[in-house]
Amino acid sequence: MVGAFDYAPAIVLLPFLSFCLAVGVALSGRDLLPKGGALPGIAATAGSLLLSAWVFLTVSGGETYNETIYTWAAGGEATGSLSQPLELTFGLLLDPLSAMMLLIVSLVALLVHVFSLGYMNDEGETGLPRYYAGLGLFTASMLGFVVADNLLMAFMFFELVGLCSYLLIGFWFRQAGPPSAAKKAFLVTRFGDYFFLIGVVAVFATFGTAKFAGEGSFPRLAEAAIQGEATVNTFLGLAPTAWFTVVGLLVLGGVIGKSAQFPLHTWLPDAMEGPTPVSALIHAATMVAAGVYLVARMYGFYALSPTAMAVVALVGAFTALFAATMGLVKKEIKQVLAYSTISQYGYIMLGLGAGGYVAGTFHLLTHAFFKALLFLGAGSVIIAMHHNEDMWDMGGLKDRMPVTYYTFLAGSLALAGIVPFAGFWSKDEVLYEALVHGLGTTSGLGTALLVAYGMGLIAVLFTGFYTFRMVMLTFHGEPRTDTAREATEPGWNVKLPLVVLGILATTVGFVNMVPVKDLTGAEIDFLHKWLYGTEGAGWAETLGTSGYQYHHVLFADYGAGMAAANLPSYLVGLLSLALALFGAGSAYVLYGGADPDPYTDKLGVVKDVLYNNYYQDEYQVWLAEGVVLPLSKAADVFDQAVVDGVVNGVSSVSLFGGSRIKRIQDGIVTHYAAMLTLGLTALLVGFAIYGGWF
Amino acid sequence: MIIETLIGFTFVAALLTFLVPDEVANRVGAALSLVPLVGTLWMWTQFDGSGNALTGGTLAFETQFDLFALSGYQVQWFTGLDGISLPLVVLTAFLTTLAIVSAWTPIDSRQSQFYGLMLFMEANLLGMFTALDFFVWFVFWEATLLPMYFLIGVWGGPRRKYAAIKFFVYTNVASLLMFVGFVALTFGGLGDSIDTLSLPEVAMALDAGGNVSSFMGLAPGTLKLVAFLAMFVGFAVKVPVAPLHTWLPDAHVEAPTPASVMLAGVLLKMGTYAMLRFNFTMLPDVASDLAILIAALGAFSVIYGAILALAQEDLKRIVAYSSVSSMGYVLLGLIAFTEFGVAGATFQMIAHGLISGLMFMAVGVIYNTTHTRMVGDMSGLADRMPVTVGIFVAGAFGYMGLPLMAGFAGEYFIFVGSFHSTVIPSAPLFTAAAMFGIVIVAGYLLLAMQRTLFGPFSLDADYEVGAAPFHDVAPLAVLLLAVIALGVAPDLFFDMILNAIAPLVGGGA
Amino acid sequence: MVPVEYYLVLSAAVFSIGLYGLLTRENALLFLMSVELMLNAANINFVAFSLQWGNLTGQVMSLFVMGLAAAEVAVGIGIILVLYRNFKDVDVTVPQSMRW
Amino acid sequence: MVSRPELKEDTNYVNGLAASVLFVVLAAVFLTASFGESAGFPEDASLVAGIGYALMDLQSMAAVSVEGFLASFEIIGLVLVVATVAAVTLARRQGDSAGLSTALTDGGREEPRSSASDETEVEN
Repeated sequence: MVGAFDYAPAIVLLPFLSFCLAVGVALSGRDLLPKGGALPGIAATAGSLLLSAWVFLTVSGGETYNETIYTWAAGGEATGSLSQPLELTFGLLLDPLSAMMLLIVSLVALLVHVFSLGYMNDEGETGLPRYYAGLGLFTASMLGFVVADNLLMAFMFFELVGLCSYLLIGFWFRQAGPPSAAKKAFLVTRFGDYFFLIGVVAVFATFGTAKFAGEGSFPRLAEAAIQGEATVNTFLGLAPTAWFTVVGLLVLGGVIGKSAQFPLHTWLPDAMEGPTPVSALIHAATMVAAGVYLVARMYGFYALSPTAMAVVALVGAFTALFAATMGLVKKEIKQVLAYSTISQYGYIMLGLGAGGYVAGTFHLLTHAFFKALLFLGAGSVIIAMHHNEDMWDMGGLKDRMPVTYYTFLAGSLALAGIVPFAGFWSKDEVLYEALVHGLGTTSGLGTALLVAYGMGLIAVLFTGFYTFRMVMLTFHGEPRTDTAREATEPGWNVKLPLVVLGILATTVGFVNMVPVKDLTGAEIDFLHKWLYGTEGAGWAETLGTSGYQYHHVLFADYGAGMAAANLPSYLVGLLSLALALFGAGSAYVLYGGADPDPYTDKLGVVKDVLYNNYYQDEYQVWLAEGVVLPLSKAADVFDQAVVDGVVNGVSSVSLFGGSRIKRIQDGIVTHYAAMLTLGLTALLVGFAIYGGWF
Repeated sequence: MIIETLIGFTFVAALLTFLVPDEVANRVGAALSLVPLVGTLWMWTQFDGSGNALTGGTLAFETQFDLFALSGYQVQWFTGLDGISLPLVVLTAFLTTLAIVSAWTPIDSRQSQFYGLMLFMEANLLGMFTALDFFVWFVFWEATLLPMYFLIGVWGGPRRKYAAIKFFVYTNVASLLMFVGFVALTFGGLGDSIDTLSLPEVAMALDAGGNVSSFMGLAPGTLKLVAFLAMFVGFAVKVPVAPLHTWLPDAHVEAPTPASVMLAGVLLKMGTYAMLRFNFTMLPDVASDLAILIAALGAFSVIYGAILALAQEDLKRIVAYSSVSSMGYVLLGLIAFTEFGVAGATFQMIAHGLISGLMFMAVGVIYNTTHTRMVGDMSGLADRMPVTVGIFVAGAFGYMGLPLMAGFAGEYFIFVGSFHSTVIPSAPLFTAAAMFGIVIVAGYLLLAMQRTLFGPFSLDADYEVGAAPFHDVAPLAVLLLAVIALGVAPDLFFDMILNAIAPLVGGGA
Repeated sequence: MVPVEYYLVLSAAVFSIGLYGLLTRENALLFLMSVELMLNAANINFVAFSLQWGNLTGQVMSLFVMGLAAAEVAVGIGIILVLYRNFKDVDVTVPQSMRW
Repeated sequence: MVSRPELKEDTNYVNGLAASVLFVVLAAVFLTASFGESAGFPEDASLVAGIGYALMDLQSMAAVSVEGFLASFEIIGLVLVVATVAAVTLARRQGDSAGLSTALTDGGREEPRSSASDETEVEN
């Protein structure tokens, strides 16, 4: 029987096909396709969405898929203490997590393609085939990353999405800013990927396989190895647990780079130089999610190491707080959104690090929708404002563009975490998991989680504030410029994605209302059940990627060694809701007037520090331009002067020596004869001594 | 006899091209170079060898007959292909044809001599990669220098004489050192236990062990060490391994584009190929004794070359230094003595040959149009020559090791191989250090691209900049496709390479 | 019988005298004379060893050396004439154009 | 102005030292070597006849052992002829069609037409 899984490769291949088409059109240099290649892209992503939905339904039926479909390269002999030769393969892993992610990615991709009709085509941009080629390749790579069944394949597509990000950020290459931002984005994430690549190599060297799921997958091997039931290679004289922690942290390097976590977050705000739909698709909903998705994908591996979990949670929580503070003072709407994206991915990391596999995944899901919504809404505003992004030039857009306003408001409520919008449920669960596990766990991990919880909680306050500061400045009050006064709402191709995402941002949180479940006892935690499966049966058993498995490892002695305190989730939820409301309310009070003042200026030095992003960019630029470049110039001087100097010196010495020695040949016969005589004499003496004639 | 036919044909083709008038030489050269290309591709499809040529594997297209005796040693014409040499032979023929086509625009004087020399070089390279007798091999090895010397010295840039002489003298002195090392090892050390100079016989005699005698007061162990070092240094100049690399940037900067393509694409591989054949196959025990040094040299080359590339302002110099960096990976892979390490290194030779050829050609196309290669002299070229720039960007990402392109495959294999090497002490640390090259390479290529290709268009020269002609872009596109094909399906070559290196790995452990 | 060493020392002496002349004089004609001395030193050796080994070959050789000496003188005188014609002198240190 | 080449007396004794040194070394070598008793020739053998036979490759008729030198003999004859011709050729003034009589017989006298000979050279 031909099922959804047989068509699953087409999910990836369809957008790739649209990429090829668009490249062909771009090469031909003629306007062969209507809408500059948008239609094939829309068709392809729609096809992917349909197939993803089919896969999703099939997975709901309890079927999963975990097969290798192409062997990229295979070795011939086993290495070290392993029994199998290395095999580098491509394959599909379709389980609930990837099925969910497929839906998110293909849906957002489709909506962004549609939105691009309004944002790019209607604005008369040139180079559209290139744009749609980039989108197509990105969608294909991202979907390929999602369905990857092993770490190497994941890494490959991880890099490819980085390439697409580079190409799309630098779309307006004729200006000075975008190419620079694109370079920075690629370079900073490449720095993280460096560690990721070491991690991938280390995983292969350690386990001989990088499969995520199923029998003989590396998380399972790692679990068995710690319990002494399997042998793996470890390096540098480390015990398995320590070595796995090292490997996990190495892979985490890639996650930190891609998901814009501290200290590699600096590229994301700059990446806003790209077209806004690209920001929505790549730098909010999907590519940035690739990092945290990877953590969720190999959660069974991270769950083995309390240190790695603590690092994940702390990095996440710190980033959440850190980015939120910077979002407080930004002037440009996309900048606020960029920092909120960083902050929200911090929450997801916190959730995952705190042992909340479902919570982190849940926030990933809701965030993808409401952040895509916010970016697209911002895009709509930017169209109306003729590409002026300064919020202080806006104001009063509420009446001019109602669809944008209401959808944007829905997204903002979700972002701020106001009940009953999507973000409330997921953020609340993240914080809840951090708190109960922090209280329950006795080891250092517990303390770390409590600290992380504290930071996450404070960030809730800031999130509410900056979100509503943004809403107020943009949509409320009086218009502060002529452009804002004359703003008109763009066409259907902008509104349709907004509406779809607006509905989702409002409702998607209902799939996992844990506090309500705790209050009422109704079994409505659908996402939880979806990701957990049936314990000890079906895919949960064969793949080993279910919540049950992770829970088991997290709470095991050989794993992270967590324990949960007993706390009702609604109480914790109430606390964070109160903080969010307080933040949002103060923003409303401060900026709600007709002509709000720039209150944040009163923060003085603090505002400068925040506005300049804690001088993070400065120090990274200084590292690049103040350390590396001079170092390379010095190395160049050294190379030219010393290394090449020696080479040229040898040549000069030879030339000089030759020019001197040749003067022996002075043309006077007598001298030649004298030299012959002396030579003969010397030779004779030499032979005499050597041969013992005397 | 197919190999001999091809080599012979190419020599004749070189002569013919030399004699035709300048006006038609470009087309004649390209057409004639198709024959060895088709021939090698045919050999690829018909390849039936297995095992390593030097350890008694089955050779494909083998020919062997005696030529003459040299003081008791029989010199033979002995050619054949195994999984290591076949990819390099295909690479040679492939790149030569493309380089000849890429020469159509920039070479505007003495065309018949230029294309004749290119074909002459191809013939020698084919001979060098197929010969399995030391004497014949060495003749081809040395003879490749000659056409390159003239290509740089006649058609080169302003400092061509300096560059050509530096190239020739440096690499020739290195060859001398290598020659002395090999001769000391075989004539002095092996003495009567061999009666030909065929490389398999030498390798197997050495492998049998215990029959190296002392020579000139050097104990067998010391003799092997000295011979290893002499050969290693000799080949390291060719590779080039930092700090023996300084001839390379000068040669590349002065050489005309097609010569750069051949120099980076094929001639550098002679060094690592010979290292693999001589040092690592014949004297693996010495190699593993020196593993820490060689691995450190490899990692040093990677980082040092990359850092130097960061400081350059000349596009060709950037690519030249990045070649030093990329070839450092090969060295690291070879010394790993693991399956993926050695095979990956061999694969990386092919990958780097294609990608660096692509980059040099792309720089050449830009130079043809703008008449400058200095990064600061131009910006925003993407506006005027979109297709060329597109391919340049793709090639640059290939150089950075973008997955599904050949460079990533080679580098990844090497990393996996060297990470779990038991020969290199603390192998993971060395590997991680070398891997940092992938960050720096991204740094300098992205920086150069940002400054030259993007931003508002400007050019510090009075030239009309338009799209490049088709015959300039076509070789680029073909190379890019080849790079992607190898990246998606490395097994096109990787299988046969694995098969050929299998007898070597673990040899040092 | 006279030991062969004495002949050798004699020949060495004659040779060295010829060489001495060659090295100290600058006149080309004296050069020729000196060379003649050196050749005859060789002849002494030939004859001495002919006696030493009881073989006539050495003596035949000395005949040939004389013949060659004649040829050498013929050519040498010719060269000296050319030298004189070009430099108005027979001083061998004067022509110095064939240097580095 | 003398009419014949004068023998220069600007002797370079420093160079001569080299010859003296060589003599000392040679003498030292020879005197420390030992060759044993010399074989000598038979009392009644005719050495001159033996040489003659050797030159004609009739060594079997010689009383003392010797090798054949006919080829060398002929070659040396040829060399002498060549040397004579070479000497004459060298001695001829370039461009002097009058032959070699003057060159061989004027005793190295100053050539009055030396400057003119350059012109003849150009004319030819």
